[in-house]
Amino acid sequence: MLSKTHKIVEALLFAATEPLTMEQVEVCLEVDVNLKNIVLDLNYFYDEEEIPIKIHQIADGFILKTREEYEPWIKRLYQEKGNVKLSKSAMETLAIIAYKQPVTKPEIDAIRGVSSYMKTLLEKNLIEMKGRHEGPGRPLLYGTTSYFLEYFGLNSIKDLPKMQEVEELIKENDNENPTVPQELPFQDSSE
Amino acid sequence: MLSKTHKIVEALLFAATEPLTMEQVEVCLEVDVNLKNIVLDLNYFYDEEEIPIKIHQIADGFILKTREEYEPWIKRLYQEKGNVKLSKSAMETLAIIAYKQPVTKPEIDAIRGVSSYMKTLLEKNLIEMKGRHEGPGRPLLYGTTSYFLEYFGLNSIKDLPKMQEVEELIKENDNENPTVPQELPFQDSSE
Amino acid sequence: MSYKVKLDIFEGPLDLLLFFIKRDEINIYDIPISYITKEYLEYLDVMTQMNLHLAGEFVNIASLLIRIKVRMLLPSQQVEDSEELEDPRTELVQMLVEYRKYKEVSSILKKIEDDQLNLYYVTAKTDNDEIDPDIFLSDIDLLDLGLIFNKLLKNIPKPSYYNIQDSKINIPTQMQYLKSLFIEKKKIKFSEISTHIEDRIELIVTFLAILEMIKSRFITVSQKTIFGDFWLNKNKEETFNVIQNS
Repeated sequence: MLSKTHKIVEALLFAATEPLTMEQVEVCLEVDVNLKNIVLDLNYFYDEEEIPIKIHQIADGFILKTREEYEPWIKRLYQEKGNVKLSKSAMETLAIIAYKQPVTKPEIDAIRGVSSYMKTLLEKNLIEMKGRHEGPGRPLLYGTTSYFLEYFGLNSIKDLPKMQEVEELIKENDNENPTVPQELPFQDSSE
Repeated sequence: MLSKTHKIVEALLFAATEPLTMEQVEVCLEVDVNLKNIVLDLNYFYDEEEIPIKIHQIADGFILKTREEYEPWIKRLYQEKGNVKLSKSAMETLAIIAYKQPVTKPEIDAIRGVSSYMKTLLEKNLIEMKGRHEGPGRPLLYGTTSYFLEYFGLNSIKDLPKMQEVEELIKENDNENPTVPQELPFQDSSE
Repeated sequence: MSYKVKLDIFEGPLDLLLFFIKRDEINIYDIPISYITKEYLEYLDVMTQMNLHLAGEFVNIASLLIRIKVRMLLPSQQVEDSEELEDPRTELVQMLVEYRKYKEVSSILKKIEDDQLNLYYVTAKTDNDEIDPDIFLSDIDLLDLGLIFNKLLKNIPKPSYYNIQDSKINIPTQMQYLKSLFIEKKKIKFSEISTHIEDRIELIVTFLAILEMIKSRFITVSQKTIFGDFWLNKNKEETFNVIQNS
């Protein structure tokens, strides 16, 4: 029978967007746990109940994966147009990493104003970790991969369009970007 | 008992990065399925087995989310970052846009009695421009996005409480005469 | 009289009026205009005394309230038609009733938001080696990346929702202004200066200017009560300089 601790670890695995580490589990639960045994129990349970997922241990921690036998269907889902598109947030994150690399997640979040997820970009091999920042907390540094350069046909990251060039391009299209009227709109309707 | 079809849909739900639609399921399975019933069965199964997830229907698709009761632990995983809530004024503006869309800024401002800022809502992709009003000055029209539905876990804009219900709620509040007099939020600091 | 005011709790003049209506259990369709106008103006008075920027919208509603009050006081000349005469309050009531609906909706949305943010998306990886990443990227090209980054740089979120406009005043100009006031007077009440101040930045700059002037011994400051108004007193020996500077 699965304990409450099992269920909490399971919930953490479901919610995590990056590999779940021993340290994270201990921080969340505030107690020491035998993560390996919990994972074994959960995997046994998934087997028994034929739930189409399995917990895998990789270098960084534990992740949930769909079972291999469902790949044919999942592949179709991914290849169906519309489902594989880079999301707006992933695109923004990628743009920031490309231009500001090596860059930390807090820096990316500060520019976007929201928390960013690297998972998809890491999975698609568009970005990778490039060591750690020397500052407080030693956050991970991210940069683009060689696959990124290859895909966009770049020799080096310096070949990205310069911000000045982009500015000029925007100017030409300015007429298509009307500014929002900002006048004080309160109207005394009795007049 | 859950069928093979149930299991495939379940695997697709785990793998999907956007709400899983009826069409996607049919493309993947190459047969017609009753997705709603499958979702009901899966949710029943998750309840029975105490699996910490639930399928939600939002914006014309289905997504898996963690159960509310695990939020205290998951929150620690994210260290409370990322969940920046909307300000009071942003929420008021959004409420008006949601109900009166497509709507212009002067119309919104007239209802609120103050000038409203759209920037945060536009940045968060909760609202978007929906062309221009034909009237004088041709002001921009605003409406909610599909991400708005996702953000509030709604299946469609029609799932918002009806204005009539809202008015009844206000009436009820009116009748519940508050007995404790509320103080103006001034403090005499000379005390 | 000095107050600490938590202004940010009101979203605007209508919100403030709704607060009075709720607090005093007023029937929104039968608002005692004299009373509510008095409350409203008192509040504005406190705001002004605190030298807080009074948004134009607050003033607009104040004048609307006063107009309604006047119209209600005027004796209706045609008694027979009085039933057909429109209640001067109608427009205000409509505004309040409409705004109240959306205020209610926004509190409902707030609750939904709270609930939703407690739920997290479930993610499982897939062994997607076979999935062509090129499809994934098919929607963007190099220029898109540049455009997205450019847009982000321009829209780096500000730490607050307030729209702070560039203040044209600085400490030296404000000092000049203050000095000019002392040409005719030896003593100036701070509240006399502050009534002309339009926003907080200006208030802060004025304070800094005053501090500078104390430091340079142009003026001294006296105050009778804690948190009370204070006087700026011109130092005698500086009189000559002022005339020169002006």
